[in-house]
Amino acid sequence: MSSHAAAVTHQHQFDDAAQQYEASALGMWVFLVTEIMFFGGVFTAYVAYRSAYPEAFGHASNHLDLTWGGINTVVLIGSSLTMALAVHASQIGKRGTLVTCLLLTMLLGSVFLGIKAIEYADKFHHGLVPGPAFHYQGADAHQAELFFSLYFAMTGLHALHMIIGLGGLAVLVRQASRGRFSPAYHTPVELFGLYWHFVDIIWIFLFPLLYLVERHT
Amino acid sequence: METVAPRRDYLNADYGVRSWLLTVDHKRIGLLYLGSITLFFFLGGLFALLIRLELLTPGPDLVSADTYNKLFTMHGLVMIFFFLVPSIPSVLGNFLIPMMIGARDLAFPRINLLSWYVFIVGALFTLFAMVTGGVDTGWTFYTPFSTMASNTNVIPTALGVFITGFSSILTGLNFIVTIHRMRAPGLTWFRLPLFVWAHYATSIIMILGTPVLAITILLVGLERAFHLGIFDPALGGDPLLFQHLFWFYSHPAVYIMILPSMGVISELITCFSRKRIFGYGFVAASSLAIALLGFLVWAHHMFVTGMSVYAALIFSFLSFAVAIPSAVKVFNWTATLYKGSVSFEAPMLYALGFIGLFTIGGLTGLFLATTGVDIHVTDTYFVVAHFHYIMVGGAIMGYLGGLHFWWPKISGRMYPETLAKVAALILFIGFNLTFFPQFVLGYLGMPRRYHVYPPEFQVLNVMSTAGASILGVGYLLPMLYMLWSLRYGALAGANPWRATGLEWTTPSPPPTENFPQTPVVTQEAYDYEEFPLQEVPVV
Amino acid sequence: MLSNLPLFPEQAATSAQQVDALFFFLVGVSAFFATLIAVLLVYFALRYRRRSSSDRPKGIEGALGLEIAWSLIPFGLSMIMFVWGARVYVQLRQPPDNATPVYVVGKQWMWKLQHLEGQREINELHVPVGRPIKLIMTSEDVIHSFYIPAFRIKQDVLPGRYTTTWFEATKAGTYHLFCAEYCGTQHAGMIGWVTVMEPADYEIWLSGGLKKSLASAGEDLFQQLGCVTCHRSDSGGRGPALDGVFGKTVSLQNGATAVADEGYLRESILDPQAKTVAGYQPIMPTFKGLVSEEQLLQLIAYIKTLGAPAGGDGATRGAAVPAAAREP
Amino acid sequence: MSSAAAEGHVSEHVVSLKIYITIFVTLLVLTGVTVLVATIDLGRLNVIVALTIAVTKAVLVLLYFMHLRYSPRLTWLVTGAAFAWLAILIGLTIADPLTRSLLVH
Repeated sequence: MSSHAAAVTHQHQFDDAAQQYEASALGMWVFLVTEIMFFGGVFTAYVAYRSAYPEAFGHASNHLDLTWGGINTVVLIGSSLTMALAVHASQIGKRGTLVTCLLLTMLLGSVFLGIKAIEYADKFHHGLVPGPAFHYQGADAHQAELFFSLYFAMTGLHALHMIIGLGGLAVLVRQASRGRFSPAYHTPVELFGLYWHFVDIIWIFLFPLLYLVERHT
Repeated sequence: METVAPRRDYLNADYGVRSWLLTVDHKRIGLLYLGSITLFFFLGGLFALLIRLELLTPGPDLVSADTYNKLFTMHGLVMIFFFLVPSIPSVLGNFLIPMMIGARDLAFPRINLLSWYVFIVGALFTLFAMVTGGVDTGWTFYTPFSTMASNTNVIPTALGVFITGFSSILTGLNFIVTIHRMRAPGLTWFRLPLFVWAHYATSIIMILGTPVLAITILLVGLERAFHLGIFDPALGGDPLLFQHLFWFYSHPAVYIMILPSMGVISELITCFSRKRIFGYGFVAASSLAIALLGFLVWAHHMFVTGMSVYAALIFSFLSFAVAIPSAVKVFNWTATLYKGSVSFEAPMLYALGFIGLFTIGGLTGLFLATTGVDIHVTDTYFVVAHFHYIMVGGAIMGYLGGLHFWWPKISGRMYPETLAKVAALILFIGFNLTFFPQFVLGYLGMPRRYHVYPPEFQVLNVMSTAGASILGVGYLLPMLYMLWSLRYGALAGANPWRATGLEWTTPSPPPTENFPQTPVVTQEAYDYEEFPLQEVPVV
Repeated sequence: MLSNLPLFPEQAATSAQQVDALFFFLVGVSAFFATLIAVLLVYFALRYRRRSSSDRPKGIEGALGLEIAWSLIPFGLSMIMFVWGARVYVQLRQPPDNATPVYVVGKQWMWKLQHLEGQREINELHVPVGRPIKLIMTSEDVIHSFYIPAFRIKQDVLPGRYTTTWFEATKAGTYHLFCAEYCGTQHAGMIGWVTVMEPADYEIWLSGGLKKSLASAGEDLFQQLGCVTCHRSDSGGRGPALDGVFGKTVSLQNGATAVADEGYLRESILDPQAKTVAGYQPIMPTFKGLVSEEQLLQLIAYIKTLGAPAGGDGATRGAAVPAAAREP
Repeated sequence: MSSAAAEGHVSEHVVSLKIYITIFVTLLVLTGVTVLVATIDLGRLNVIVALTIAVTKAVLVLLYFMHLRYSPRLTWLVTGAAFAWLAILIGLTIADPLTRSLLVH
């Protein structure tokens, strides 16, 4: 038995560390299922309204900034890569690489939120925030307001998940730098990775659905 | 067999408020839930009482129209989100699932405690909304009434429901992982008690349905708070979209309430006829079938909304399909009695009552699935009667039956048997007197959520109110004698019913770790043939 | 006391007969199964009650044949219910072509009804026996539901959309009209009466008072709002001519087509750019906020009369021809 | 690796760095493609292409970044159930508005 093995404790309700790991992993996947259904509600609203008002959605979508959206997609995919590398580092026990990768993921996540904030500010500035101040130049202003309601609901929920993710990353960085993780025990890193990639997947759908409608016109 | 020196069990393992509020023991958390939902049950019951009193006469005499609207809204909210949805899963499921599968606890004990705190926080939001003026949207929150017209506390209530939803999600998640990963050696899927199967199916619904309610309610809150216009008809929003999203959860939620009850009934019927369940595989599979099909039928709540005729017919067809697994269960329970050795202890009376009332509730559901008849009876007292037969006659009868059955395990004491039988009888009579007249009222055309009504409906309403007062007594009794039994009840012993199932192999009340050592299962469930009554030691 | 205890609602429309027949079938099937279960439960419970604690009943695993039987037989019965119910439902949802329209606007907490001939009612509806009546309904605020128990019809009334239902009364009398979808404080007060009259009485009622027909009220609006300056019948206007447009399929700018029904006309007045007709500029201003729901219905009633041949066929279009001309 | 790892997670799979980088590059390329395609008028195909690319990207992230490819069958089942129920939610909901104006004969 190496010194690592002694560190692999398990909670009293489990028979061994393997059972604990399997239960935790299953728990995380089941949690992600609830997240999919949670976002599923707004996606349903989106599908219903886009199929009802395709042109209005096309026009409204052209008010979003494709450049920022594109950059953000790349940033988020990059953060998924650094997160995957963090899991990899934890699996092979490279503490320094693990901390670096987690910090990089945090950095990229913050860049994403920063860009999102710029975009939001721009929408406020141009009166594209739903409500009494909504001021939209163009046809189908009402349906465009519907589009922007969905835009803010979907990206807002997504950004909220990013913020929660950044909090999780901060905890992981702290634990990792204290040497909590080893090749034998790094379940939190791995399961958090699942969450982070899930948030990435949501964006992978949000990007074409919100930014790329009728871009050819 | 009780010794003089008090045995260590989960109740006396530790003392003080902290030991309860910070406990991670699934049994203690089950009791925390028991206490909280009992409070909510009587709060919701109080609202019901006021509703029934107002409806005693056709005119507006006891409360104002606004107050009445808030009363039925809060009755629905409290009973559904703060009593029925958590009832059996969070109390009996929490207490029993680890013991039934031979585990020391649920997979995630701290998440289990968290789910109770989340429940309480959600409940406090809702209570806050109630004491600061109440809410009048109906528990259904239909837009655009909830988003644009109502002047009441919609946002805090919506937040309360939203938060409580996460409690349900966490419970479901915990059960699924526990049932998959924590079963004792030898306990294969087809040796699981049907109670566990039912909770597995229930958990699936909690996991897949509740998040959709959460987002829908959140969008309503955002629309009120920030004018996000997702359901706003003025922007071209579809008011029916809200209803689709709402019922995607809220129809399967009915199965969250009734499936655990069905699980309880399977345990009771077998134990009190000393016989293996008839068609184990079919009863188990029907739980899963209900969970699956239950997600495909929601728009039968919407046949008169102006939804697509085609879609209505699809949903009607699927609604009939979900009736079959329910029927299969009823037939199998009935067949279990055949050539059994049937006795009539109080839990069995609840179980028999359940089958009767659930059968009526289920059959009247067919009327609502039939599009042509639904047009007339939807949104009338016919619907009110139907879902009370399912949710009160079904779910609550099952809950009380289960509570009586496992009370000796939970408390270590027996409740007074005669009183319990009397209570079961009072409940059965009171229930039918309350709700059967409402079927007639509904077909006559009395709409639901009416504070005043035409005088020709009065006699039936008086019958209903009279029944409700009997029902109220029936619910107070068990609470009183169960509290009494905590101190004065006879000691129960490990297995007073001489039932099969791992939970009965450990002392009552069980020790904190449930079993001295992990049990190994070698038998099928309900192996009563190998476990006859006669060897019962006199307690 | 029993005289105060009604057990069954009055049947006053063709729809009520259809629904009730199906209802009785359902009651029959339900009663059979409820009795079957009850009898079996009681019989088994008594016949196999525990006689001694030494009873050792044999376990019975189950029986596949039984399981299949009690799955398939109920399923078969439920399919009869489904098909029968669907036939009734489809019929109740789709008004016949020759139905006379009555326009309904629901608002918190009253029903406002307009007849083609110009009669306007609040919380009351007068209709003749034996003529199919089509209700075209919308709401000014929240969702309501138009419910006449004696006819067994109910239809939600939605803001921003038209929904329809129809009935053919069979018996003169006065019947309850309820709002069946919870709509706020006075939901229970949003009630009224439907008076079914013999045709001759109905004609007398109709001719009472000098009313401007719905279509001619719409025509006035058409002038006042300036619609006429663009929608000229000589096709030279900036907007499409509206003669005979109702019920036609029109080509839209985006290449799609739309049927010019009530819903389309409503949308085109309130939200002109949503579905602009091909060949025209999207220059029409919105009339949202300028016309009420009732005025909208008047405009639509007028547009329906445009270009419709006078007499018989006009009635099917809902034109405002004299009532007498519509008697079969 | 020592017995510790064996005692820890038996089912866990270490994915090579090369695969991670390949997936990352593929995701970037697909992002570029989806932006480019969006600027070409393909009529209805635009939506289909955009969603196909998004689904492909999501599947790549699931399989490799989230290790689904190396996960037990139960994880596949759980993931599959999520997407099946999402399809039920979206499909049956919009079945209503999409067929609302149709009549039954």
